Amino acid sequence: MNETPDDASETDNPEQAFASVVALRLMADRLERKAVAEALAQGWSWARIAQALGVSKQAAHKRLSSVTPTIKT
Amino acid sequence: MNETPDDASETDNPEQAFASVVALRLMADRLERKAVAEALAQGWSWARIAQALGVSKQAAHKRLSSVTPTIKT
Amino acid sequence: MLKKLTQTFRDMGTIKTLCEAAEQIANAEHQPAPGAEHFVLAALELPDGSAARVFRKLGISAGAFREALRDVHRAALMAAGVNAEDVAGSERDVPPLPRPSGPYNAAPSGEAVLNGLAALRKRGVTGPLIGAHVLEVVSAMQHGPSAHAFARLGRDAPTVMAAIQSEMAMAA
Amino acid sequence: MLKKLTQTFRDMGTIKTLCEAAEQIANAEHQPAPGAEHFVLAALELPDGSAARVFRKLGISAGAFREALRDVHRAALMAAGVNAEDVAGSERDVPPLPRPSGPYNAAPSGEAVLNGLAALRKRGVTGPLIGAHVLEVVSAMQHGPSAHAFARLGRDAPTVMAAIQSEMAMAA
Repeated sequence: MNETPDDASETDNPEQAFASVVALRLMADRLERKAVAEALAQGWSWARIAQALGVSKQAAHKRLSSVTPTIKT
Repeated sequence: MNETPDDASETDNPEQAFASVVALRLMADRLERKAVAEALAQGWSWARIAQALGVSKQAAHKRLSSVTPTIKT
Repeated sequence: MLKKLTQTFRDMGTIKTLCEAAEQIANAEHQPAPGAEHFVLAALELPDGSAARVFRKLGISAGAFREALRDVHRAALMAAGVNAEDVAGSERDVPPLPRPSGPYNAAPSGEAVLNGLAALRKRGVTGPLIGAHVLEVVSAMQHGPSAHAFARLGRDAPTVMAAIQSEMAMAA
Repeated sequence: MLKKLTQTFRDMGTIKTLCEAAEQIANAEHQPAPGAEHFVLAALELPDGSAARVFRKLGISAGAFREALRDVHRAALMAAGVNAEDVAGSERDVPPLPRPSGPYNAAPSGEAVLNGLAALRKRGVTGPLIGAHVLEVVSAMQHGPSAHAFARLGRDAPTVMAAIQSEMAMAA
């Protein structure tokens, strides 16, 4: 009884719309890790990173402290 | 000492990249509320909504139960 | 002591007005908790009028700042590769957030504003809390939507700070 | 009693293998907690071989399913208006997640898989836990990436369920 995800316009198809929401959040998570790596490589502090993300310094550090600076090639 | 947000390529500009992350999350939040309104109008249960969003039923209900079904015009 | 208490009471009223306005403004943008930028817009509505005077000095309006915030959001989505049509579509017909209930909840940048206002007192700032203080605290933030919105309106941080200092000097 | 205990012990080993593999697969996709779709991919690697046999019956490979999951993600972003170049860019050079530590943490859909496996026992399913059980639980989920990936590969839910039932009948 699955509906196929691509058979209706975006607004009328909750199935597709929910999939987009999930995908946008995953994309944001990935871009966030990439941006943190670049920011650290440019010498940003965690306080700056947190401010740019609109989160607390604790939240930023807890979620993202495993990211290491991008190595320039 | 603010950097202007638009003066470098996306990958090299953490300022712009972080702004995109924040904006994508807000966009996802908005699309989510729209999708829930449409899903409820189509008779979806909260269990289905939660499954489509990949969250627990409790989390979906807590965050989104204020949404009312889209009224068809 | 009485004076200090009165001061605190008066500030409490201002803080309450500020926080509630910021929350309403954030909610209207589908954000459950107000950030620093919503406190800026709320400060512009405070009856003391100081924040509004700073904006007049800068030659910008509350409406222009609000629109610049939206433009910043849209530009950030487009920088991530989202096309303009879907950016616009994402803002249309969004079901409203519920009326706030329970304890007051600001976003982290909004909390930073409230902490910054408290810190002004510790730094010896006297007199009642005014809207310009909110602008002072927010303009010290290097990142976030407010900095981007001011930049988008062509007002860099030193320019904004100078206008705030000028208003403060007049008020003192 | 001894038999039941042994059964439980054997299942614990299988569950541990399954959970750790699902976590590794999720992490490789930059997702900290495994969802149902990562349990499917993990089930395909279980030594009992039953999930892999179901896939062979369906005429699809683990690699094709994995690629279909990625396609589903990309199509969902493009449906939201993100252009293909930025979709692809978002997947490149993402810093890896840290090695998991602390208590095991599945995403809600992954938890639903584990609960579904426990529920099989209550429904009287006997014998050791096998990969096909994981497919059975996940294929009963109407929504989520796995349903979309199967649909994308042209295998609708009844077809998937029939292949699982056929494998179960052979195993019994």
